[in-house]
Amino acid sequence: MSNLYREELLEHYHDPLNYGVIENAEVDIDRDNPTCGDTIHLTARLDEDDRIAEMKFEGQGCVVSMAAASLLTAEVVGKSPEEIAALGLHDIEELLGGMRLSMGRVKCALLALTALQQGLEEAGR
Amino acid sequence: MSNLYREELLEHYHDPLNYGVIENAEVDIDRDNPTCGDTIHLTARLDEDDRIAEMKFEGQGCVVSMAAASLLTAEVVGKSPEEIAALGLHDIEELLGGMRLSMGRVKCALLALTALQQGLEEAGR
Amino acid sequence: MTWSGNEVRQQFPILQQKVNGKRLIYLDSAASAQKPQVVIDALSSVYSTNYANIHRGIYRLAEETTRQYEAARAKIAKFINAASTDEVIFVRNATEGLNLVVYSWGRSNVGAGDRIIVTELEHHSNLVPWQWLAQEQDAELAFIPITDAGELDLAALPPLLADGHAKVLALSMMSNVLGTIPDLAEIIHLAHAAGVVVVLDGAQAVPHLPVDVQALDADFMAFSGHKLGGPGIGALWGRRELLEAMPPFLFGGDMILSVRKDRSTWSELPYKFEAGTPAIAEAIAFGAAIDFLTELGMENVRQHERRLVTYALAELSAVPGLHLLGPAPEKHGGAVSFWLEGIHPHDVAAILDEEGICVRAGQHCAAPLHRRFGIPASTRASYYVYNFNEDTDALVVGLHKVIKLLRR
Amino acid sequence: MTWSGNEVRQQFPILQQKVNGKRLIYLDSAASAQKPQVVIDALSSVYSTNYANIHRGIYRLAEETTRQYEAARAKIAKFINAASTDEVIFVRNATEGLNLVVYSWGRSNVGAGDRIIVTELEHHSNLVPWQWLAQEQDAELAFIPITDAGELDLAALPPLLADGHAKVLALSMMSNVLGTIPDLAEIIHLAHAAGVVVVLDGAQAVPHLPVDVQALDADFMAFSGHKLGGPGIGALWGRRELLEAMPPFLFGGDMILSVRKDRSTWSELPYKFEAGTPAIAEAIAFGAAIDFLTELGMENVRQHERRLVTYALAELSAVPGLHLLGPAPEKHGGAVSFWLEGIHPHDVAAILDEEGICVRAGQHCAAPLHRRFGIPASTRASYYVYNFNEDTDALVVGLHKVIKLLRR
Ligand SMILES: Cc1ncc(COP(=O)(O)O)c(C=O)c1O
Ligand SMILES: Cc1ncc(COP(=O)(O)O)c(C=O)c1O
Repeated sequence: MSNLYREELLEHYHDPLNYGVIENAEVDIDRDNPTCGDTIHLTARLDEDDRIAEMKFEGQGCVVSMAAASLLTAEVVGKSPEEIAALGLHDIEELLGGMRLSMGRVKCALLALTALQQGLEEAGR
Repeated sequence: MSNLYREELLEHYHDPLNYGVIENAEVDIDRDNPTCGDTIHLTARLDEDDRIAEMKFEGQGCVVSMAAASLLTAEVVGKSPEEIAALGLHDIEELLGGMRLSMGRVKCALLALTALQQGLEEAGR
Repeated sequence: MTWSGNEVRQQFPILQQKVNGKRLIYLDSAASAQKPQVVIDALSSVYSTNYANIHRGIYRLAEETTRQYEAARAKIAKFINAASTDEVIFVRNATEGLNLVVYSWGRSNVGAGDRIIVTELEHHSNLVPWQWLAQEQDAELAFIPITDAGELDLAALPPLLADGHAKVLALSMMSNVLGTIPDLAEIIHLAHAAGVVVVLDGAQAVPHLPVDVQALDADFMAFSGHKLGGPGIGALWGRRELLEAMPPFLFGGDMILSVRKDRSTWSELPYKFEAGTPAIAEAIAFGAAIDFLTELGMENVRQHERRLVTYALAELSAVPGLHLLGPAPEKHGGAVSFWLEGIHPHDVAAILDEEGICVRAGQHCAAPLHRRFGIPASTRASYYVYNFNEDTDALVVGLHKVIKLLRR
Repeated sequence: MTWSGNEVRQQFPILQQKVNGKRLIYLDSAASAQKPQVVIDALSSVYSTNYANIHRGIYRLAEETTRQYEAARAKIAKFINAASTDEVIFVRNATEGLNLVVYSWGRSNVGAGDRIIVTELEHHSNLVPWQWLAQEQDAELAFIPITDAGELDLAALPPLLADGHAKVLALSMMSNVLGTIPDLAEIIHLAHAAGVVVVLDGAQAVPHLPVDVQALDADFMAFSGHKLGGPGIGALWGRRELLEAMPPFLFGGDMILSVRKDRSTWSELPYKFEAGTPAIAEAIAFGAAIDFLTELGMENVRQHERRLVTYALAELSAVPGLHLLGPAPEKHGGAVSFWLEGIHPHDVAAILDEEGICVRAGQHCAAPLHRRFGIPASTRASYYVYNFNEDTDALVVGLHKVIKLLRR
């Protein structure tokens, strides 16, 4: 079994961190991955320096997209919009435990990150 | 050497039968084979029964198209428009000595016959 | 060749391989079929012994290649019972064939206010080109809905035909998701009675069913060679009168009769629609795939798959929380799609892959169909000549593993 | 691999055969090239060990096939020095690539009264699509004439650019009849200074010359895999900004991002232009052909052919009544065309065929060029990596036989 379905990631899938919605958050965005049917509703509060104070998500998706979103909610706290803009596939792969994702799963893995980056942009940060 | 370049056909090529133009002929048609550059100017006189009394041609082309035209001028004399409409590739192959022509040469072989058939049609026969 | 003792299966070299030490269980033939040895050999043989560009060539190598290329066209024409070999046009895939119809026939025959009819179960390749045409020509795009059982709701068709605005009906002969085989005879009868041209998407049907375009009384049919064991090529069939009246689609070498600086004239059929150097060896190998199927017999192929699908539907329905899509076996082609409660199809496919089982996960290029059933995606196991019930057994075992791992 | 001792030639299985007991002398590579063993092996290997439909697949077989398919794209991008892999689109052949530009870029960017510039030496594939566009959009089609020496008469270009009506200049990077290699740097500089988009027909150049689309500062370039030793496939390269601004051409699976019943959105580059299942194994084998050429080195290929053509032009000019077309060796690619006084090219080709020599006879899809030179057709001997001077020697002996038989 590839390490995608390790117990640790499955924990994040079954019982994700920060699942839910932050009301009146500065960042509030819906995104989907039309070809595989993944969806995410992502909200994030910023502190006075525009760094992420808290991020939550809701959505539907595969283990990769849900675990990546769950892990990301912890990872991004305290980061500036520039730092978040600089994150990429490699960082998500690290978060997921250092694996190399196949092309078919890249979009799943990036769903939450792309949503956050786009949400920050739309919020003018 | 395939029998395309037999002495007999080369004779028709170098010294075709009925090369020239019949003035004021009932059938008078120009036709070409654009992709290989063959051209023919074909004229034919009809008798009182609308049968071919005489056919002549002028033109440029390969051994196949020129020999076929030359042989045709002799073959068609006395034939009715219906008989000529019924002629096809097989008959030309017979005229050329019973060979099977390859696809690349079919259009050459049929140039004169098609011209005659079309010319008769245009002349309303 | 017989179906017993794995004789058919043994013709496919890729299926003799082990993946992670396990037998490769290929259940994704609706996406693309594996190739029998005769097709692989046809490619090598053309390139090693008899390859040249076709048509214009006067030398024997070119003449022999041309002969083989045209012989392949004739095999395909016979396979679908076209009235004439000239009605078969080589294209890259079913998608290009459908686009050819849309661009060439569609732009000249569908105008403002006209109606284009498709169905809710179409593959994107038989939907998006018509969306484009509708927008381009200011026409209307109407849908035949599907029932909960995954069949076309034919009660919706007569009203769409009644006002005389409908010009064309484009529909799949077999759904690549639901496996649905619509009642084409009735549909085509209704459409033709209303003067509507019928464009068939044969991408799934031609590999899996006996198809007779004359008996069907169809107008156009597009299909893909790669889905029936051939290489990356496809074909479009069309009725001669329609094809002859259509303007060319792609312009260039081989499709012209004469070219002057300011104008050109076109070749006769089928060359009018084959611009530039065709995929020559691919066409010949497409012919070899057709020979392979002809030898098996398409009625036998259908019966084999019906047995496989009957078994698969029964076995899968016993998997807890598994919901099957599509109709009963007698109206069901080789594609079997389902969803598992609470588990994303990507995870199903990824975990099955560990067991050497290849299935497809996603929307299978049919987003509106998935929206119709209110599911974001599905998992599809699709069967072909080389599958057997052991493949289904392995799939069921694999699905239990998926459930054990992911369901709480 | 070195050029000496026939090492290159030995990679081509078809050339090891005898025809009528004679060595096969293949001088028709401008129509299509023969395939090295590595290309034939690439096809067998994909189909025997690693074939599945690409992109959407979640299982390893599909992932590995996808990887190989995209690796082939990257090899091609590098081969022509594209700024990005995403700028390379797989098409069936150069002809389809040019039609894609005409339909997608052309219909949105060329309007009534605009001028389309082509040249008198174009292959029909880079002329007839532009004739269609001119007619469709009510635009003007203007020609850069050719000189008696077979070169472009560039004095004609500035006046065509001066009034600001010109929108696009489409020209061949190497004539498939005359062998002419135009001075692209100067032409593109002039065109761009006038804001004119440059579409290159690379069908002959890419197989035979080092090509760097960035150094050339080109906008589009279409070429064919089958002319450089690959299977029946081709590629279109375009500048990202242009490709991104263009509407899709063919519609269907894989080129969409989302599909609703009434509208769709498109994938990113290059997928936006690749509708339906692509020719997957063919793309991978195209990559193998590119590897083969890269290993030889395109500068070496050019030098090898220049030596062959220099020798051929000298030897052929000594044949009585033979008239060569096209420029001197340093501006002359691998195609050598000529006509023999009083003898039709069909007969030349047919009689040479008896000697095992394959040459092409006709207009080589360039009717206006032949009209320009006042000849109905010509004979063409075209050279590639596997030819050597002995091929020319055999050709000359064969031509003497032709003359003996047919000239009086
Ligand atoms: C200069 C030129 N352009 C375009 C083409 C068309 O190539 P294809 O037939 O592969 O589309 C050719 C090949 O014949 C050619 O020589
Ligand atoms: C029903 C249906 N139509 C059209 C297509 C498109 O076929 P291709 O990708 O070969 O063009 C497919 C294949 O996915 C299909 O299943």
